[in-house]
Amino acid sequence: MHDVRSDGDAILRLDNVNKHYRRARSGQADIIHAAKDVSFELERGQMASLVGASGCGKSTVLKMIAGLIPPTGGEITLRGEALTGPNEHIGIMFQQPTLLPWRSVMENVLLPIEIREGRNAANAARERATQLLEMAGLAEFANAVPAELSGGMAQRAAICRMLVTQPEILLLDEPFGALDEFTREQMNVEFERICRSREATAIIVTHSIQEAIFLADSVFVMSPRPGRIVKRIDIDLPRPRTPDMITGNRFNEYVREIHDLLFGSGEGASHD
Amino acid sequence: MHDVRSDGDAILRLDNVNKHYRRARSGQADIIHAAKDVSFELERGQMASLVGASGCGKSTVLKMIAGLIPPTGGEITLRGEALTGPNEHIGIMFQQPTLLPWRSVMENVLLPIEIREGRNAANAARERATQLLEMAGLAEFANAVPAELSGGMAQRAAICRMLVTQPEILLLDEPFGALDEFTREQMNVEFERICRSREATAIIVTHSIQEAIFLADSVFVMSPRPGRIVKRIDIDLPRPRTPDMITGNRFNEYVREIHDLLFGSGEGASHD
Amino acid sequence: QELKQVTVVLPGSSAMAWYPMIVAQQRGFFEEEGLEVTIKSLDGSGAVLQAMEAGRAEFGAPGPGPVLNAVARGADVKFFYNLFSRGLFVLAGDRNDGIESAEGLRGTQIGVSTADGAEVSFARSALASVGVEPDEYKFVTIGQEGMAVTAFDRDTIHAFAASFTGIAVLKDRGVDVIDLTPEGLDLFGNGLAVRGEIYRDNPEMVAGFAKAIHKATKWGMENPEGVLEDGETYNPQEVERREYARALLDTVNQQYAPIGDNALGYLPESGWNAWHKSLLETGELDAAIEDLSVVYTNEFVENLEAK
Amino acid sequence: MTDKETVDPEVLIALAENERKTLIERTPQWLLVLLFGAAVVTVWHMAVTYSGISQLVLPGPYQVLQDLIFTLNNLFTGGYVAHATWITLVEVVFGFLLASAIGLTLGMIIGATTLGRKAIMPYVVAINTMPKVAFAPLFVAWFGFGIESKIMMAAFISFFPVTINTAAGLAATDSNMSMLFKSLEANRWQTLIKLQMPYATPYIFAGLKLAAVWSVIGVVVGEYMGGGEGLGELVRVAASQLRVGRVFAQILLLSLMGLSVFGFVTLLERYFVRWRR
Amino acid sequence: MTDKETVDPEVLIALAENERKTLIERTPQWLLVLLFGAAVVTVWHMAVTYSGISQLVLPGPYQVLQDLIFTLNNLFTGGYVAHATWITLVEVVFGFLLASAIGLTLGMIIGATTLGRKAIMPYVVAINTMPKVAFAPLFVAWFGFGIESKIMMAAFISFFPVTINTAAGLAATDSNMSMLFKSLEANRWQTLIKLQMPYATPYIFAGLKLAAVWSVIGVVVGEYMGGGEGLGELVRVAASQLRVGRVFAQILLLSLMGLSVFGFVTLLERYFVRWRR
Ligand SMILES: Nc1ncnc2c1ncn2[C@@H]1O[C@H](COP(=O)(O)OP(=O)(O)OP(=O)(O)O)[C@@H](O)[C@H]1O
Ligand SMILES: Nc1ncnc2c1ncn2[C@@H]1O[C@H](COP(=O)(O)OP(=O)(O)OP(=O)(O)O)[C@@H](O)[C@H]1O
Ligand SMILES: [Mg+2]
Ligand SMILES: [Mg+2]
Repeated sequence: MHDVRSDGDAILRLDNVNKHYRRARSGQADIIHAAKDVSFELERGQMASLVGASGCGKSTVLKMIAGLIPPTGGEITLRGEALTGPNEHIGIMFQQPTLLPWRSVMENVLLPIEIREGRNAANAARERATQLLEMAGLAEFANAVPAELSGGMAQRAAICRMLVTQPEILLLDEPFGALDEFTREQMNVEFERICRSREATAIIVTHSIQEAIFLADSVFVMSPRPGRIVKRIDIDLPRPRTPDMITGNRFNEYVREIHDLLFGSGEGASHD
Repeated sequence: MHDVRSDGDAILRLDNVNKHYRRARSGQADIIHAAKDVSFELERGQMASLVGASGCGKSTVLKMIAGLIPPTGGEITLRGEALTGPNEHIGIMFQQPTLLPWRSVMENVLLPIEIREGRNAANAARERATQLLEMAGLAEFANAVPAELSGGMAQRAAICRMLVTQPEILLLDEPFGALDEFTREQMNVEFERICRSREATAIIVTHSIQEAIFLADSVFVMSPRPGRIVKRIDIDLPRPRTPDMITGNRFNEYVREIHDLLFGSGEGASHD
Repeated sequence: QELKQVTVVLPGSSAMAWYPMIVAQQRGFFEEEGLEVTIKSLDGSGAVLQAMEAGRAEFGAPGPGPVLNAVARGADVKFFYNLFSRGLFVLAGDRNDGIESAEGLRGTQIGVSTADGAEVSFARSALASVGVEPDEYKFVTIGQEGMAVTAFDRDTIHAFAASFTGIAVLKDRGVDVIDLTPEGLDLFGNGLAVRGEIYRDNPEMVAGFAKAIHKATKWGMENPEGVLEDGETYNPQEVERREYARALLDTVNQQYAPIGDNALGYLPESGWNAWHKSLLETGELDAAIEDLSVVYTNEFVENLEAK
Repeated sequence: MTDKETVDPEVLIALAENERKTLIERTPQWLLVLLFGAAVVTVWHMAVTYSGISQLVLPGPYQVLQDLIFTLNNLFTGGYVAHATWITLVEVVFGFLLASAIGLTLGMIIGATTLGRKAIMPYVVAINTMPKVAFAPLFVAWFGFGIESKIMMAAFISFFPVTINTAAGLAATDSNMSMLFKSLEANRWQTLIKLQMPYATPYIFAGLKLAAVWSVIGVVVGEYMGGGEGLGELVRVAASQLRVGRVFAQILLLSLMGLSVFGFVTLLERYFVRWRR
Repeated sequence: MTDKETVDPEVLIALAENERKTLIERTPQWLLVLLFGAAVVTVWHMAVTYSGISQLVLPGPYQVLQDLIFTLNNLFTGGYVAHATWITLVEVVFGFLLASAIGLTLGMIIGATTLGRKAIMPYVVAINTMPKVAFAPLFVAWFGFGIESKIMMAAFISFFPVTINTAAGLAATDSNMSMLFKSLEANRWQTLIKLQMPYATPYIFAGLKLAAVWSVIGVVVGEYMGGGEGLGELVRVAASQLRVGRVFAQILLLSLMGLSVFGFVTLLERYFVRWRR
């Protein structure tokens, strides 16, 4: 059950990756096993989603791939080379929007370019940023400060910030969590389009099974703590995905399978 | 279309409530109309949900009812008296978890009691808090600090904090947004049970139409900015709600109606 | 002829106490000697000697005590002109305490101000001269003159050793002080010193400086109003109240007056010996200075009188 | 999506109403300051009258007022007070600027580098516990009798709060934002300039305010010790003559100067941290 | 849900590996301080040797070392230095405690009330721009020539950074958290104690560190001005006797005292803000 790798020309590969956290405050030394023996491979252009119960270790896995926290075991390989830290080919969007409160929305979106390529490049990319903001329905708020945004608007701004550098590998931690269904659907379609047009590889953490299937070529299902990947389900639906697929039979079978994996098939009402 | 009030013995009543924001940074004076002529009534024990596009003014309405920001027009009446500020009968849960980083999860949950009734009362309420944490699957994390929680866990802790004082009116801003479907469903059922057992009145902001219908006696549908209440839809489903209702016909009709209200019936594929 | 630029540092900013420098500058006496002098003031003789050592000033007006200390610690200065022949310090008591002479200070506490360490030496010598031994009294540092008012009030001290300008101020502000200084002390006060290097390489300049000061002092003793006028350019605030400034100037001139038949500016050997002895007794000097004549010279004063 | 409806004047009124402030918030500051000042002066007057404290130690308000009038008159008619005030002002401003520059630099080194925190910090602290007075002759020796030595003394005394606060501010950076910058592979300098420094602005401004105040003190200490021509020297002369009323009047003038620099920094702060509500 | 599997020792090693620090982080602080100190002493030695500066202005390291040995010897054999050190230490500690109490109180008043910010703040600032020296006679008149007046002087000089930083910290509170407290109908005092003060702790500690350092200065200023029996008085006497090496040695002793109080506050800070990673 652990060998969920596929063979081929992997751009990203995790080999029995583990992560333990030390908890500070609880008196005696207390170690939490947040991710256990996580292994998978992704090829260029593949989109994967990661689903699992709250607190199972999804964010942890994403942060490890982004090189932000080191694993306590196993290895992460990027294009055949061991990953040692953050990498310009990888863009990550956190679960919290994390916008800098002293910068306008536009300046926040341009931040990655400003840091990687300097202020001039950032100015040159204004148009691209404007397009992204338009896509996210934030064109009007380019000059607003983050305190003036609603929760969903801040999240959308954070998505724009991640997309602006056009990274090869996109890691998204519940990117559309605070969005209403309509905006979410729009963003899903847009996002798929962007990834496909650039042949970008993406891992999306989501708590919506529909969204996981809609966006992904493969869905990784994680078990509760210690988070293991219970199964990799390859989604065999044509690209580009269209909203009407969601009502299809094939789609609903996937939903049921994942649902059962997550919540057990026997007990609990199946409600789809 | 604006008169969405019902008559009767209202505990909470909004009369043409408006909210304008002044935007600071955009050069010339720039005013945003965030909520427009919002009017409705709720009776004791009623549960309502508020749905609408991202940025339409849902959080704004909730904050006004909580007495945190004053309306720029109209009146809010609580038990027949004009509302002038925060009120002990109202509990609000914000869109962000907003946990105090220097307190443990338990201390965070007990905060409202500590503030309203003092430290002794807070200590006395430890058991109740433990029960709530157990319900939210956080029993093990009572002594953890917020930095050690995952996104969904922080949100669940914030829900416990709101529930611990047993307020009469509960205002929840996307309470289950960061939760996976299973935890979410559990929380929905638990939440309905708690509200019913206490005859609490609740307004839940959510971006899930299913959740809105599942939890509510009435769903208020808001239009995009300036946010108006386009329609009040009374949900005529038996209580307690059970997960299998979601697949029922009646339920799906409601879903379709709200969906059409939000996204228009003509254009866009209907995918439910 | 081009003027030589030199700087002189004073240990205080009173225009009256140090009027010869100001008069010589204002009346062109320095210019006559080919000097263009900048006057600067610091806080205390120690700072004056440090500024000279650092090469920031050619001339200074330190006290003999600090100069001996400095020379013992390797400084290269030459004391060449006596200003306060009759000393700079006064031992003052509070009239209400009923103590009438220095002998009456047995068993009391004596306040010293902070401007300089020299008043301790002075007070010790003054009391020793009337037979009061060091173990019969105690010194308390009380700081500036203003503190003395409180210290007298609280009976923390029964006498106050300070520069005569400080005592003059106390009198002027209505504090009823009585002079307890015994007669016949050899401890003279501040005078003029020059950096050793300049003394050796450029004695004409030192001679010129001494000459100008000499002239200015004599002029000032005869023209008090003129001194007040010149003082205004240097320290306008001090001269603001004329009566006070006039009274202060009178006292300054009294202290400037040479003892016995000594010439104006003359440095008596007995005075140097007294200072040396006192510093050794108080432990300020770790070891005796073999030859006191390296510290000072009267050659310029003698030349002046010869003319 | 735009709200291009014409804005109803009632809305503007309601908005203004929302933003309305309490009585005290609406009262102009000068009035409050004046009222509080009146209270202080009354207490002061009573203290002087009934405690029987000597006028040489604590002058009464009336005496100080007289001296203040004289001082201001001299100031505005271009007398020696004007000269002294100008000199002191120049020293204070340059001292403050120098202190800010040194303080920020050192604060960044200490706050952003381990070596700075562990090895340099103790020395900076040690230097600051040293009585500055003892260094006055050194300053004169190095920088002369002119305003340079006073400026250096002012900077020397007042760079420390900027250092400490900058270092504390840099260390306080939000950990989520640090992670964002880490993910963007921001180098140390970028993280410092684009994240930590802006995040630390409230700290830095608290430090700058302290520096503004201490620059004045530094200049006065410098003049006290090293002979100058500014207000510090005037205070010293007046004090040595026990003209306590005059001392207080000149000190008030010095305070006004300190308040101005402080106020200026406060205005700057409002501009720079306006993103905080 | 618990991870009650026995923890693999390899995991502990990996965790420790993750938490491993850079070379500089692992180097003990005393070593870094020593190395940096060696560099400073070398530069100092060179400066003295090659600039030809007089020993009366800047003594060389060797001379200071000799005086330091004498001073420490006297200190540990219970000589007059021991007495003076003890007195100064008592004054510094009490001065610091008093300054902290006053500073926190005033900071809370200014940071949490509009009246405080608008009416009291300018006076606090004004008082702090005033040269403290001018108040020395007042302090002596009120508190006598004993250690009380030095303690008051130390508190008077050092309460200000605590005030400013506390006020700045209170004003910086996160607006979301403020809204939470507002919704809980927390009164002003509760918001202050349970939200604003904890939130402001990093600011407050930056202020306390400054106060620790300034307490030492305050005590020395007090002893310089109003007489005393502590180290400040020893420094003054040594300075007036032009024993510059001795002055430096005693100043080093004072610094050590300042560093100790500073270090103590740093330890306290570690304890209180351990919730920050
Ligand atoms: N403090 C503020 N200042 C200015 N404008 C604001 C402020 N808060 C909200 N707004 C604006 O008001 C509008 C409504 O915001 P609100 O937070 O109520 O939306 P929402 O319905 O909760 O959205 P979401 O689902 O994304 O959280 C938005 O356009 C937002 O930009
Ligand atoms: N910094 C940390 N210190 C200690 N424990 C941590 C830390 N971060 C996460 N954890 C723990 O690790 C586990 C996994 O956390 P993670 O954030 O990866 O969950 P998640 O799957 O993203 O959950 P959610 O869907 O709720 O965001 C949780 O039990 C959490 O308590
Ligand atoms: Mg997560
Ligand atoms: Mg919202």
